[in-house]
Amino acid sequence: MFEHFPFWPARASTSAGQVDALFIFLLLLCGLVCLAIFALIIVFALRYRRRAGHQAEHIEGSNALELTWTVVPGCIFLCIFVWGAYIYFQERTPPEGAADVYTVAKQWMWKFQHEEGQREINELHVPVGRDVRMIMTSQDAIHSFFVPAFRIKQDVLPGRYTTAWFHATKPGTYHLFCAEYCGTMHSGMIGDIVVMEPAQYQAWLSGGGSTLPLAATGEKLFSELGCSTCHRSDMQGRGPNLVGLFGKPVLLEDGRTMIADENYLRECIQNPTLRIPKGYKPIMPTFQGLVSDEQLNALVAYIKSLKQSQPKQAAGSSVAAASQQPPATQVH
Amino acid sequence: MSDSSPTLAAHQPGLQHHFATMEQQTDASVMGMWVFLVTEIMFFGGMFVGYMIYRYMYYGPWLEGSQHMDFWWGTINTAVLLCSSLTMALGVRASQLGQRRMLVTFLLITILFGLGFLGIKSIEYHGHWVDGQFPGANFRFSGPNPAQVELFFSFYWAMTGFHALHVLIGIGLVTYVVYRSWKGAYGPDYHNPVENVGLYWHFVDIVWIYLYPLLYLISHKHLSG
Amino acid sequence: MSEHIASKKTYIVVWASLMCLTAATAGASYLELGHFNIVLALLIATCKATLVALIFMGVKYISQKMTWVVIVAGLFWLFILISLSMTDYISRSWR
Amino acid sequence: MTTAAVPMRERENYLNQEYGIKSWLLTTDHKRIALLYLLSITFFFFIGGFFALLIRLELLTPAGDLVQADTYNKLFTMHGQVMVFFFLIPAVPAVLGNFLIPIMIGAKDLAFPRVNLLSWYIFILGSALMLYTILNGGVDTGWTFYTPLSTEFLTTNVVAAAMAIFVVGFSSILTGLNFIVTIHRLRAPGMTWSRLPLFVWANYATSIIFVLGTPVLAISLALVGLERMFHLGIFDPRLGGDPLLFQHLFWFYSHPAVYVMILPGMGVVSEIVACFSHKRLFGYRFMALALIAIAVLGFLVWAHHMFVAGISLYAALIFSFFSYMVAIPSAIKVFNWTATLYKGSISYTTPMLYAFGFIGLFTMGGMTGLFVAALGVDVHVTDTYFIIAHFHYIMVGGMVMAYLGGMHFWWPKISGRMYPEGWGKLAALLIFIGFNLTFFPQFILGYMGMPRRYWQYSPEFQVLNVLSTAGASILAVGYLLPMVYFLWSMRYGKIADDNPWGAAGLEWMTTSPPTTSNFDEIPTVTWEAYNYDQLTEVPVERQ
Repeated sequence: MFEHFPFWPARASTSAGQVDALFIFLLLLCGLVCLAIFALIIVFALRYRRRAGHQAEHIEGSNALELTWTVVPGCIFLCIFVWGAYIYFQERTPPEGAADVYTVAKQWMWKFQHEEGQREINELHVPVGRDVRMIMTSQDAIHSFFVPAFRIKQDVLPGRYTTAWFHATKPGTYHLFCAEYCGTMHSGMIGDIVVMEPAQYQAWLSGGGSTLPLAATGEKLFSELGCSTCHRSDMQGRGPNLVGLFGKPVLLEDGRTMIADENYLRECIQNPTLRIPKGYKPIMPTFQGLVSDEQLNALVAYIKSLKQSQPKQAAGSSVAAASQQPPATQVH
Repeated sequence: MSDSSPTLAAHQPGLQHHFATMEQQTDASVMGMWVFLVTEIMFFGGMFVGYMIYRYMYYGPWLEGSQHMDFWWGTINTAVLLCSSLTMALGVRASQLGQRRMLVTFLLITILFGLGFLGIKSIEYHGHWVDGQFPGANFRFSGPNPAQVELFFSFYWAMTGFHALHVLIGIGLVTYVVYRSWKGAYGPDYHNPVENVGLYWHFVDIVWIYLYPLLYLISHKHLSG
Repeated sequence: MSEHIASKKTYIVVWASLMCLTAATAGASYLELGHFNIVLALLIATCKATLVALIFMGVKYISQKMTWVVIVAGLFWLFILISLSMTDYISRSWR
Repeated sequence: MTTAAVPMRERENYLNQEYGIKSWLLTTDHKRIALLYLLSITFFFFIGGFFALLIRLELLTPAGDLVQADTYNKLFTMHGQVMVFFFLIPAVPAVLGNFLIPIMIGAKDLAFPRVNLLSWYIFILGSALMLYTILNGGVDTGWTFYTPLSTEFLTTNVVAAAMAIFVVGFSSILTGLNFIVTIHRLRAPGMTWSRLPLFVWANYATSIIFVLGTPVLAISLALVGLERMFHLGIFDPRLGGDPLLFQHLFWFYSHPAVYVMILPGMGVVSEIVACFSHKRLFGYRFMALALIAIAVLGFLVWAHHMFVAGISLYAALIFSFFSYMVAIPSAIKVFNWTATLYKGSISYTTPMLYAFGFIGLFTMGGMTGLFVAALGVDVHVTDTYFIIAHFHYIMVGGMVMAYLGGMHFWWPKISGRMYPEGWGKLAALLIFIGFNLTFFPQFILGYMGMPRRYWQYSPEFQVLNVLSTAGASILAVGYLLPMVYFLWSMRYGKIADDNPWGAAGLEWMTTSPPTTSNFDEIPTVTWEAYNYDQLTEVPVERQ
């Protein structure tokens, strides 16, 4: 009965089940209470209808009853709050080692950049059973990445990264909507999330032409824009050493410490003199306007890929190896 | 609460038909004025919240922007407004005692101080305008992170602009009260409009008391950059 | 009217102290207190504001308690707006 | 108690005391100002309703084939702005509140009659600006004006719309100020706080929100205007401005504004339920405290509109917790209304049908509020049609039902005439059915994932949208009926005596319609609120 007249979208991610569980619990709880109240109203309205010989009894009220229907709903609400907060906590903490997909939302289209270098517009191919983390920013107004089948939604803000993650469990093609009003074709800013078996996904990946991995593009940009002159990985340059920086707390000039997440990296590239690490001078020029959002994603991906574990000289080779193929320059 | 004496007192000047006694009417209008001032607190409060948040996020540019303020003009302006509050308070006192000439002179001095404040403000605005510190196309700033400094100036212009507008409205109200008191409308038993205009004026002064340190005096630490 | 009328001397004394406080806050900006700069500045400004409110605006002599409640409510709501908004901005870098 | 129904022409009342345009446009009588407000908001109600019908017609088909995308965006924006700021917020406070509060507390008029007239003129100025916005090509920012869309990427009359709402905000600030001072200072001797009717308590709580919340909306819209006109880039992301700051400032007012819309409705329903159960309200003190609690707690919850907007995780937890705290007083009120019916003597007049409708629909609206306050579920349903259904259940199912119930309940007092009972019941039934058919399918649409403000949607949502549009047409007919028979009753309605319902309250002890100064001499109140045990019951056949 439910196929052609469904009451909720397909459950295609790990969190979909939990959200639906809470939703159904609330549906039953509130449905029962509503029906109870409607029944009471109808029964009272009929039983105590105004008729000759029937007098209204004057009841002042009863503090005990008032107390119960203050405390009891209070406790129930607390439980619902905790359950909802638990699910939200999970949705806002992406698991380690999730595959990053950099997203740029533009007035009325979605642009995705996979770590392996693939670029897609309004379509996102993801493998089943892998955690996928969306690192999203907008080039103009506020948009919102909404996949009903995964029960996730996250506004995409200009000038900042926002992240959302999901773990697809069922292959298929699912709707992608923009949920925050963003102008004329807000309703046209839709797309598809294509969840594929891992084998198919690999075939799709390799079939898409030999594109440079995002980190490699980032590395090329890193040297082209002259970042490597100050940010040296081998010795102490004028800029801080970026190897292993990602995820570590950074002590700033004004005494505050910030965790070097994507937003910190983005801010340092665009407004460098705003967050000066301790002991460095504000001499880095701003790259706002010089670097497009896609290039910014590539740079951030590259800096994130500089892991402390790789010995220094190997750092260059592992990335260099991948870029042996003819570097298709995508700098635009 | 309202001890309305059934026999209506002699119809005092200014007592409105739906109030039982003059005291009930005065209490009502003073309370009404304070409720209005609370709406003004929340009106300026919105900008103060924005200021606090951006100051927390961009302390450096805020420091940079604040050092482009003219320290001395700001301090003189604060003094001017405090003096105008003094003369307004003395004016209200004079109306309570029924001294019509003192009331008119004090209120005129208050208007002069108000105009003085606006004069100094326009000198500052002209200075900032010429230095290209009005946000928008012709914003010029040589120091580090010009974008956030432009944000600071947006707040400076918005907050001091709304405050100056309120000072202007205040001057208009005081002139109206001067005109009415020159005609002898206010005496010991009916001087409520003077009191309310006084409350409004003091409130506008209090807003400046907060604006002055927040915009002008962030700190005089010599910037390293 | 039963209203209390302050003496001229009170007003002059209050005015003088306000001027001194202005000088104090202007001077304090030269001190090197880092984050305490704003705390001190707001403290002095609040003292000046209470002085103006109590004496110049006659809040001290107001008989109706309700007006006190209105004033305190206004300030408390401003505090709600500032503090709850700041919870978002302060904890944004934690998660 | 009820004097003989002297034909209205002999007796002098606020309507026939003086005639002519000047007597209406320069009146300081709170009753006439209430009627002026009644005309203005009814005018805007039908403009907003017209936009709503166009939206529903467009959504009949998945493709955008009735109007262009821009026009559709303007339709839902102006539907929102006109309905929220020009009908829902002023409706009960400015019409029923203005008319009844002075009479209910035994005063001759509001504390500041001229400020009351000024508030109406400010409303008219705001209306002129809004009409200019509509006629000059409309505005398509959404009623929420989110930046940076509204400040940088739109070329429609954003500044004009922002100024219209900025101005009309001051009209409600002045009304709120007037009510607070009146209720504090002008109560008749003996009318202590515990004897105040709950309608007065409700408008007092609403005025708290008017006074403490509306200015923040004024400043946020003023800053949007300044940013568009003078590039004061306060919300401009290129300058490091945070778009969320606007959302914080906007929702700081706009969430309490939804309580502004529902609290007066609760006051009206309390009066109607008590009168037609001919019984004292259950737990009067808790009902009054619940109203104040909703108004105060309503200021702590605003960011539950922003759970996915990018606020920090911990802020979301705090606001979700407070959102559950504010749900408790609403629950208390629903339980108390239901308990009032117990052992009452209930008659099914039109106002009582509206009250039943209100309790039912407000309960469903409030319950779905629990869904969207739960963080996990809100991530899925926010910005979808679930939210549209939730707030329409409270605003249309709750507030408009209560407003119509109040209009029917006090119509004898306002016009001195009785409305036709049969038509009244028919209209109530039509509205109840049309409403549920319009908005219940939208809950399902929302959970299915249909985003809000969509001009074209995926085909699988069409069936529910067609149902919703069908419901909307029934609702429209339901709303037209009262306007017709209210006007009809002004001329041909049965002459109403002073207390046709046998209701408690000072307003039922003056003549209907009352004289300009309400009472010949101020009454002294010696009885408790809702003293129905001392009032004679009006038998069913006489209603």
